[in-house]
Amino acid sequence: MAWTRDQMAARAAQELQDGWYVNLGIGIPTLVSNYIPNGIDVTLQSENGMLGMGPFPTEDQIDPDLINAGKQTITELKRTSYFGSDTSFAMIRGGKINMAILGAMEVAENGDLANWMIPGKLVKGMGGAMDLVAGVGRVVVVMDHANKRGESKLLKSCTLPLTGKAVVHRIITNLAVLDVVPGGLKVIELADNVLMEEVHSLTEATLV
Amino acid sequence: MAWTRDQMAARAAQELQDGWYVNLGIGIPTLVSNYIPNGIDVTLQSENGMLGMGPFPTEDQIDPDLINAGKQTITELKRTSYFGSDTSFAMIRGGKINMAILGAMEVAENGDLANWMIPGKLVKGMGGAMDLVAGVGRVVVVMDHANKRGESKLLKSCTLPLTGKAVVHRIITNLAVLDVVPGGLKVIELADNVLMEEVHSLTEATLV
Amino acid sequence: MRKIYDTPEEALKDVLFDGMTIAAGGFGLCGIPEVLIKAIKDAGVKNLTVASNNAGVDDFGLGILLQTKQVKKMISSYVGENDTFMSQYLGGELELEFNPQGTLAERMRAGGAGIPGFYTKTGVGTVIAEGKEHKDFDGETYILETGLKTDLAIIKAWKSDETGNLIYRKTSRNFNPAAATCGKICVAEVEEIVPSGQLNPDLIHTPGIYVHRIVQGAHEKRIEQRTVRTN
Amino acid sequence: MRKIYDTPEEALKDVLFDGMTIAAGGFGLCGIPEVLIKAIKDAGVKNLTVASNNAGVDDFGLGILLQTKQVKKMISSYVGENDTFMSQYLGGELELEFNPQGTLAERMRAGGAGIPGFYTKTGVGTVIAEGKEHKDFDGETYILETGLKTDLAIIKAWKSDETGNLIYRKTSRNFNPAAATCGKICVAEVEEIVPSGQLNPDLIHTPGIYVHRIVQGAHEKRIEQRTVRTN
Repeated sequence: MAWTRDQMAARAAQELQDGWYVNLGIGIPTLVSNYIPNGIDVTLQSENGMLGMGPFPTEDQIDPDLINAGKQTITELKRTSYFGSDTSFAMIRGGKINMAILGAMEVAENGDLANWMIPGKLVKGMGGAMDLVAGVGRVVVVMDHANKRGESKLLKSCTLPLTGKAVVHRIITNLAVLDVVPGGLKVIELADNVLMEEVHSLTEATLV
Repeated sequence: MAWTRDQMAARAAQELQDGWYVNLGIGIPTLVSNYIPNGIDVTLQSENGMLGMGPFPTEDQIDPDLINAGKQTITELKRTSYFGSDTSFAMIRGGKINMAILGAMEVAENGDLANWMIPGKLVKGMGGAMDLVAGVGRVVVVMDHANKRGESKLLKSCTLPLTGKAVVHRIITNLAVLDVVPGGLKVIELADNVLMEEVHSLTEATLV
Repeated sequence: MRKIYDTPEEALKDVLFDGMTIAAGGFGLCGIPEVLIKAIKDAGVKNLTVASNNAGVDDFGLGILLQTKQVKKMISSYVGENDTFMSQYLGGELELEFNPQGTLAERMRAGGAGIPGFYTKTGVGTVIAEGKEHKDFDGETYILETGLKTDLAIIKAWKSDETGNLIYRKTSRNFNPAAATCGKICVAEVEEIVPSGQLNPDLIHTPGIYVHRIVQGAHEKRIEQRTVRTN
Repeated sequence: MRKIYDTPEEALKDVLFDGMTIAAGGFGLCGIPEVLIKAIKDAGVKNLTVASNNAGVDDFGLGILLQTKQVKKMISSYVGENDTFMSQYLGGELELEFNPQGTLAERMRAGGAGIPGFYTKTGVGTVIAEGKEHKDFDGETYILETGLKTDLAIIKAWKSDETGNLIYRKTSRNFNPAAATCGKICVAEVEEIVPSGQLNPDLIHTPGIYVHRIVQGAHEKRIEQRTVRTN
């Protein structure tokens, strides 16, 4: 059975390592913070200028000066530090963030990522996504394996404008976990009771 | 009569304008801070990471964590801010410092400056001098008009390795104040009782 | 040299003109120079090019300058949450230059730091790289981005002293320190002006040298996504 | 992940090797990682390339690594006040690469910020520009300087919390924040380690992400030019 959003987030949380600094994108990646394994100490970065992002505030803790990159009100922790956007992206671009977990529209078998623009539709902008995929040590994508019309989102090459070229290391879909390896994508894990044939039939990218 | 070191510093202090941020070099330029005119509010930058440099400390105020770019112990003021060297030179390179007052070994008639290296002698390094002359809004040099052998230090072209090319705006010597203008140097002021002939005889650079 | 001005109008006097470029701090609606934006609206200057990570919402922040069609071009990384923007952009009334968020922040810092160009891996292989110089360093390809300098910077800080030393509060810092450096003139709006000597010199975020004018203002500080937990 | 080490030897364990590159904070003898420098001396690693604004004095700071001839090359802006340096340099035992002070600081910041190259006006028309790419922006000529990345950064801060958030004191900050960013590993020596939550998060100079190991040390803090006024 395909993983739910929360199961995908829980699986993504298994990617975290003790002591890591991690940036979580909007959507399912945000849920990852609910599933950080015991004994794993992770510091969350918010690219608008914060390390050590805490949970959402209670009603009386809300502070308009304290938001995350999704513009949601949040809280700070004991370890928190604040800094400007130039410093925030200096650490992103400089490879100081160990991992980014991001959503995607399409991933290609060479690791190309498209997640910011659909031509002809409203264009909102790439925000910090291009910087993150170019700079962060390890890029993990969490996404549905196929779109609502049943078309694969894991492609031989992306059809949408790219966010980054050959930047994705691992993909966690509702069906499987796949690594970008020489020659294509490699299934390293299947969701509970999902069959390899199902993954094959919903994957346009070369599986190796 | 030629100006003394203190008279040169006092003359250089007349260059300061209200509200300016200024970097003073080692030697005579340091003395300029003793002659800041009344009503002129100037903030001194020390390129090791300080704006708002105060006077030398009294014995009980000495703090090893508080030095100027000449590595002398100093004090802070109410307006003081500290920052790192990268920020310090960002403001220097970015043209935020209104004026630098520096010493020199040689100045050429096109504004070339040499003040960091004598080939064959011990080489200590340029420190922040190249950044200052390249970045600061206005560069004023305070120097003796001639060396101890009576040879002019205001030259047609510098013989020593340059600190910067065409960077000097004004020169204050023990004999005169000269501006770098198209075609050469222009005497705009003579020291008390110094004659123009004396300046001419001790200036190799073209006087216009 | 007194840097403190009584009203935002006075603080912007003689620095506004049609066709000018403005860098603005803020991320979303957090830490935006809301008071100065209103004053720019009232001044009515037109054909503005504004470098700001976002474009506000329809009726707050930079959005109010879009409503009055004072903005010719935005340089931004993300312009969602703004219908006025979208309709003007799709109608060809508004130019838009997308910069990746980190590239925009670094362009502002570089512009203020005397660095006319720098190389970055961000955007290589994407539309962002088109037409830009590519260069290899240690076997990796980077693109050249330019430092950004503007006629004016408008920023929001928490506290200022009388000499313009600024401190920001939490994530309202965001683009403000970088934007402060890249304007020929920087005007800062703050929540409180304190006497010099009240701010710890070790803890100044933006030294006063970057700040030409200061005005104290009343800030609405609107929240874009009010997200709470229940326990 | 515990970042705190009990001794400088432990803090440097497994990160030192012959031929490595090291970035060091400090200006003159102010804010230098004196404790870690001593530990590197004791470790005896050789053929070091050290990027540091200055080279210490004969018997203090980086000077003690020169005395033991552990340094192959210095990247510095000013190396006066050090006879050992001069005799080794003039004797051909020590390589020296002069960088203008601001270029050195920016190279460290760039190396840590994923910027492999940037353009600057500093040094144009001087020996510093020889062999470097020149490029014009808006009619002015600039030279290309490269980001600096090192195997190790050693820095000195005033206080650290348990997660490596650092604050510096007065002008002992200098090159430390930039150097911290450009090392693959950054080891910080501090005067005091405080529990997390004791430092104001708005006032962190170097966020803990840059700091891999922390050691508390006893600092001599030698003064190079003791200058006083009498009144």
